[in-house]
Amino acid sequence: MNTKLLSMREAIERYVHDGHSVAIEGFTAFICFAAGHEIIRQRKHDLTLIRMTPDVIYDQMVAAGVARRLVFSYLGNPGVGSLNCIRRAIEQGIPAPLEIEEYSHFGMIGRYIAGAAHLPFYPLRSYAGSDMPAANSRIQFVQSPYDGETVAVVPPLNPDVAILHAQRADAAGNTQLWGLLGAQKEVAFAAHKVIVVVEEIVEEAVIRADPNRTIIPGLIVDAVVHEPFGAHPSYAQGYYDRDNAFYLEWDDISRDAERTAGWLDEWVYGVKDRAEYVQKLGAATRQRLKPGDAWSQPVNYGDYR
Amino acid sequence: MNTKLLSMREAIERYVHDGHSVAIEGFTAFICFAAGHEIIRQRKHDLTLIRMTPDVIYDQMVAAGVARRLVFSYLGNPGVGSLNCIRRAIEQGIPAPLEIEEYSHFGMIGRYIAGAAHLPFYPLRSYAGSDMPAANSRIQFVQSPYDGETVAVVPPLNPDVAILHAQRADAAGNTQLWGLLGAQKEVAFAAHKVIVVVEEIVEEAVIRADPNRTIIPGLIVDAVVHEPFGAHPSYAQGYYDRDNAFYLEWDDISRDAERTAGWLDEWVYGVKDRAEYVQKLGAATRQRLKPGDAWSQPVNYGDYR
Amino acid sequence: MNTQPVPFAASEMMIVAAARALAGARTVFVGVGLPNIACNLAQRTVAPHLELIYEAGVYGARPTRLPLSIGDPALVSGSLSAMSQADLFSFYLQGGRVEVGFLGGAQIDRFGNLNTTVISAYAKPKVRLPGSGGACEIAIHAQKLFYIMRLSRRAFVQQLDFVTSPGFLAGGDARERLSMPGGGPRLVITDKALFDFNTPDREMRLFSLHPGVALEDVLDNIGWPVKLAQTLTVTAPPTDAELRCIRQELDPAGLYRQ
Amino acid sequence: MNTQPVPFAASEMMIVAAARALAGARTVFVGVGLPNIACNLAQRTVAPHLELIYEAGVYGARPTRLPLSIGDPALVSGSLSAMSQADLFSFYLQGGRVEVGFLGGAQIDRFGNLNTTVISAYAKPKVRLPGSGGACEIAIHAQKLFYIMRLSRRAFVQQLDFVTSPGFLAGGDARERLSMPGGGPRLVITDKALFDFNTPDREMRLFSLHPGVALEDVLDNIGWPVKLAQTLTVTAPPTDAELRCIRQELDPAGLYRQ
Repeated sequence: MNTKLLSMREAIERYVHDGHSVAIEGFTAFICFAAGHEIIRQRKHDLTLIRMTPDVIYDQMVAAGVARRLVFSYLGNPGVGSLNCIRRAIEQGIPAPLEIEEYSHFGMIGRYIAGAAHLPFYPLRSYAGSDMPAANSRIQFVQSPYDGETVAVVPPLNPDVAILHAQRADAAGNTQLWGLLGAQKEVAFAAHKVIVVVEEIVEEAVIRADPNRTIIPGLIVDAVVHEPFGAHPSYAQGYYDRDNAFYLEWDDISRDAERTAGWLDEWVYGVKDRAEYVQKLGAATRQRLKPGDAWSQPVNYGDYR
Repeated sequence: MNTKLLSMREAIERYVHDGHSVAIEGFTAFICFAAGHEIIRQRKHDLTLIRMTPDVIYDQMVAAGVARRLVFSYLGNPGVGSLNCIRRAIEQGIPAPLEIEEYSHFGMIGRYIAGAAHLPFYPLRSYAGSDMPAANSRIQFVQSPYDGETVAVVPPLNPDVAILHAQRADAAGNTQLWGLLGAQKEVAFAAHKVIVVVEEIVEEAVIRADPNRTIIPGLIVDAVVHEPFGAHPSYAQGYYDRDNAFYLEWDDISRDAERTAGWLDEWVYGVKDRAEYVQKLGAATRQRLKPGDAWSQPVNYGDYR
Repeated sequence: MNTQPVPFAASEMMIVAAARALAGARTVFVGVGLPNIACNLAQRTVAPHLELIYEAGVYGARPTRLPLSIGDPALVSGSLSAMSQADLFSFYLQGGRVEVGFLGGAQIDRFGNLNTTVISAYAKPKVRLPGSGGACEIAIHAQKLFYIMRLSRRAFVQQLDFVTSPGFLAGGDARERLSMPGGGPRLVITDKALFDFNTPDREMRLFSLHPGVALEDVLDNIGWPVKLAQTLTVTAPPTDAELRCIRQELDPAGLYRQ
Repeated sequence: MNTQPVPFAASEMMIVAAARALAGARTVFVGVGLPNIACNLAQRTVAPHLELIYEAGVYGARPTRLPLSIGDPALVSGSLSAMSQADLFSFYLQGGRVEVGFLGGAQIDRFGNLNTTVISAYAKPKVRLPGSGGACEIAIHAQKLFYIMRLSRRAFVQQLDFVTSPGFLAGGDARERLSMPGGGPRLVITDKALFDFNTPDREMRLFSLHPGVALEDVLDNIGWPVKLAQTLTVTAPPTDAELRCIRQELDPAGLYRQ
């Protein structure tokens, strides 16, 4: 079997280039901060950052100056408040102006589906009566040939690179995910290149023992990165909890551009990779974020001969 | 918790009425023959039968005279040959003429999705250059507002009743399915009434221990029928194999209208319910169709407090 | 029985009013914050069959702790179904399976239209807000729309800076004319009073003052001359049982007791 | 080494020719019958990285037995991914991830258009055939289209009764003008000969006769004056290894040896 295992540094070097459109997806869960930090360390620039919820990871990346443009549907620090760095960029052009392209959640999901399924548009019943179409001319409307009814449509979105975090994959990139599935599958199929980042590398036999859990097939995966704790302060279901304390702390840090820079110096530029970050985080934090067990029951697929 | 448990007789009496459109779905797998036979026994008539692959079950139902119309995408006995009874109805009007409405597989799937998602149409890149749109005016084309490209569309399909077989559900109808997922989820959400038929009734806790496996939520389920071996001669992954010998035998029986009637007399009208059918089938057949074990590994969802 | 009224916070009154409005409801699309705790309270009181739906892709959540974000892992573990967000938005929300949706935002107008996008001009915002998220679709598809917002002149405005999510638009049958599947705004729950839209032109109408709140205090905090119901009621204060449930079971840390 | 040629059935020649045409392929959309066994043979010989995709919703099948239907449970157990058919058709097939698609049918014309729907008029059919299934989409989306059909005048016809699945339509650039994503017909594998479409107008062209088959026997079984390649080759007969693999591993019951 062809192994696609790369270090995060290699994967970002090889697949993320200046000017690229990059989607690090994951709805609250499975947000690959490890990849975002490596992109910052490699000082990529002029990226178009794509995410339904830019979250703290894109707040950090925008503060670090890697982004030129942001495509999104909800610009908040979930459960906390604002994304202060992104607001500074949009409201005051600090550190640089940031172009934005904005949808609703379902609009973003529809764009991913259209991109993944090679459709010229995705129809959805949304945007009627909203000012969003006026703010974004990519949101259009078409008439149904059946009843003449009008329905909104959004165009396909095909990121240059998608980076998806999950619990496990084999070395060929067959990836299994449980918990919040988000739009991980759709964005993976929509992207030109796919980097999968996982908590564990498993034998192909583990994947084949439960094929209904495979959300992303190795067929569309270009690189597999083994990065335990790679989603912190976001989380991987069953492996660790969301670090809410950090999300609250970030709200405070990020209000000030200098403190933000200081945080990036210490936690991104100041560590050489995720392993060092995890070590710096410390055993106490990792222990605090460890959940109890809640195992599913195995199911029988049957051996047919 | 509200139990929705009914016997098959009660479920069909309560939810399937003459003139209804009925979808017994399941692609090769999970085809609920038990429900089809009960519909025949209750001598329902003027039904519109909806299935991607009408399969032997609709061949039997058409022979028994319950159907007025057939909506489908592939009219074959999978791996064997023709559906002889349906061919007799279409080609010779025996026992009665059968109206047909025909799509490709993706067209049927698209109709279910549009029905489930309350969309006025579903777009797909199909039918270009085919004579199918000429044979079915419901297949239309629309222009993309982005590049002027033309794409096919199909209208929503909302069956009066959908009957879906699966491995297990709780008494409220939260249903888990593994193996070939087919279009079970889509047709369930598209239908006005949903009857779920399962091999096992389980505690709600079993469902809640693996929420990613829940394909059909109790929210949209009207009746839950516990009917072990209810898909025979089709199959339920991990529980029993497809009875290929019967599929071959049916090809022979069904070539002759009288032999077909004889089979229906013996195996449908001649038994009072599925339990009697299974008993008549015999232990040797059930043993022949029993697969070996192939268990998935459990996964940890984590206990978060 | 001791009938001495227990003191309560304004946010507790909001939670309780929201929970009561869910009486008998079967499904609710839950947001973070107050709606989340209100739905959990309703499940334990007036709506035992209520199933919680989260835009993160969860149906039938049974969180073992108060979820701190809309995608808390405790929403998944022990839920009835966890699915892709495509399925959630397509089959649950757009499919018409959501009975009540909760929304809140920076600005609301008299017809229940909501702004969660920007203060001032879109292209040159004074304050950039989060934007729609799922709000626009919730507003269009939920059978009933409940708002939870603190009352203030900055929020209850004559003219929105941006319409993110449609309420009754220009009022009357404007919503129906756009064939919107959902029923539109039904209730506005604030820290001072309750409002409905039971007027011919679907304009917001004050119908209940919370205990101890003066009418003027409400009127002063609304940027237009708000309509009044023929009879103004006083909202029943939170019961001991409701407060006990909030304080002991749902929010023992007191995060929502300000 | 014994070089005595082993006798083989025409269907075995078809299976072997199909398998060889898959050399180096990465993904194939597999139908039941001959294509299925050909793909399994290719996996064991010329295309070790070939992954099998089934319209039933399976990617990376590793069947422990010869699947007797397109939805055999042995296709699921041990596969890399089992998914909804919506995902299969949307993301794999329409998404352009299928390299080779196999089709067969009742009638084919010189431009590789296929009829699997009816003999005679659609509204009053003499013979009602299965219809499209996934064939129309496979024909449109697969990067390359391979046909497997027995040669006969009833099948290779001047004029189809119904176009179920488009090949090169009226020939030339007709397919491109409809912006079809897939590359169209590439190869026709029959029990007597092989055909390609390497002509300026994309018309079917005989390029290889199976061992022992006379040119006239081929020409007599085609309903139009078929074009010939400049040099006709003779198809290399099945090797011992290929036959051993078919007979001992893939089809020990001899279902495909007629």
